[in-house]
Amino acid sequence: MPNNIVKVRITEQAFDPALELSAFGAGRQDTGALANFVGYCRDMTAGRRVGELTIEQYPGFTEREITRLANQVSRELGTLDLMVVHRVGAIRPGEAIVLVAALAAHRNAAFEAVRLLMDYLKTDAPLWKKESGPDGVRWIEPSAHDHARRDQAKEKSGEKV
Amino acid sequence: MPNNIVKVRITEQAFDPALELSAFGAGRQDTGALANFVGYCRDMTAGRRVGELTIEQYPGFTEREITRLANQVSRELGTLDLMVVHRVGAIRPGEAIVLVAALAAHRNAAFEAVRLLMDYLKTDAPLWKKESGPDGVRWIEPSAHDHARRDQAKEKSGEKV
Amino acid sequence: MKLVFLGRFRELAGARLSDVPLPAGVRTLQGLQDWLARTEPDLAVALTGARTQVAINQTLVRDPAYPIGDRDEIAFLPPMSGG
Amino acid sequence: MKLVFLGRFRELAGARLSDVPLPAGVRTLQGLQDWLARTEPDLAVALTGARTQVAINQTLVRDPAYPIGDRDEIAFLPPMSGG
Repeated sequence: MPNNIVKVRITEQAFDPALELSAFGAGRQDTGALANFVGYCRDMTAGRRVGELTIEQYPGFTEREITRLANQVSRELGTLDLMVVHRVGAIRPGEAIVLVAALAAHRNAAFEAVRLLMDYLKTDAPLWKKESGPDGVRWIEPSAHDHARRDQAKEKSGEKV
Repeated sequence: MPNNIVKVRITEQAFDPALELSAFGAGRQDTGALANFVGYCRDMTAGRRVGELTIEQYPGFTEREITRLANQVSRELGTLDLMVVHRVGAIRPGEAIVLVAALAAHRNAAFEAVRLLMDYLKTDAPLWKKESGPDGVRWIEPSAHDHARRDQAKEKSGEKV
Repeated sequence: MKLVFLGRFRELAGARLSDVPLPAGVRTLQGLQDWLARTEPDLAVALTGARTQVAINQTLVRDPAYPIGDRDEIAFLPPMSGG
Repeated sequence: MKLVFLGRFRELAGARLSDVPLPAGVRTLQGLQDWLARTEPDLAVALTGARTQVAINQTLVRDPAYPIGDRDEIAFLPPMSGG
């Protein structure tokens, strides 16, 4: 895959997923499929009102680890371009937290790449989330369900990420 | 699902997926996940160079049938907003053919909705594709693989679409 | 009645069948298909593929006994391929 | 050496541990953990969760015998939750 490109960006600024996508893969004519996912900060989680979400990174390490995960997914699924934008810092409900986008020749690879990378990010991206709202402040850790999904994905892909 | 919205648009004009997405779900704070898929016209398919793709619709019927499929998927997966934009007419390599986007509370429902609707569109949307290039003109019909995927999806969802 | 041929069927049928009076004796979808087999044998063969569908007044119809009148729109749809 | 505590570990550790001289006798990751258990017992208990990971000079390390020197950056990472 000579054109296999992986871009990862960690940003403290709010970003516009549509704007990021408009530049992504622009002008390519060899790709049939773009799949992508945007995770947003919700105003309610598990019945609790969310005022603000804070995501902490480990500068340098976080970007490198996410790039490693993305490269692994790109190789496994043979995507053309693969992009991750991840917000850190203080985030308000309605704002985008993460964008994962994959270009591939066919839709299956594009879908799978986005899905697999999202599964990995949930448990293996060095990021730490804290939710604050009227009910107080709490750190969020991946659920047993997230870990199960990731382990399943790992098993299916047959490779260690 | 009181906010369950389905939008379907058939267009003869080229459309910009990023622009369509920027309006989609704008201002919502109750949704955690946006998944979407864009299918592009490729410059090569199965080793043949593509000069132009022409998609024919059955005016009225096509939009209604796609709306029916989208409503079905929206109900099954409990998406919030679900959008389909489908190009018809003469399409050049690099241009977008179809956009399917789903907003949901959680990522799994959003992913599944986009994927299931794409599977249905491949075999059940009243659209007919003709490819022309240096090797001549040919009508494209869904592959046995497309039908198998759709039947599998149908079975998994447990409902008849 | 109005006959609509989509996709490659349209190329086979051309425009000559788009608006034809209901043929004498045709009262059902099966009757119409029999009439086409007599008057347009090549087209009729193409229409008999396993994945051909028929819409009457923009509703998919599978019953060969479905009634047809002179004000109906009957469409012949080759295998669909959206997305 | 530089100690980095992320997420909820950072809140427990505060800033007092960010830059400390290598304690006498500490030569490995295990040695550092033992030292923390003696000097910061509450923090050390938090750090012993099954999903806690350690990065030395920004590389994940699992081997308790991994050597540690005074110029190293040792980070304690609670369970990660991106996406």
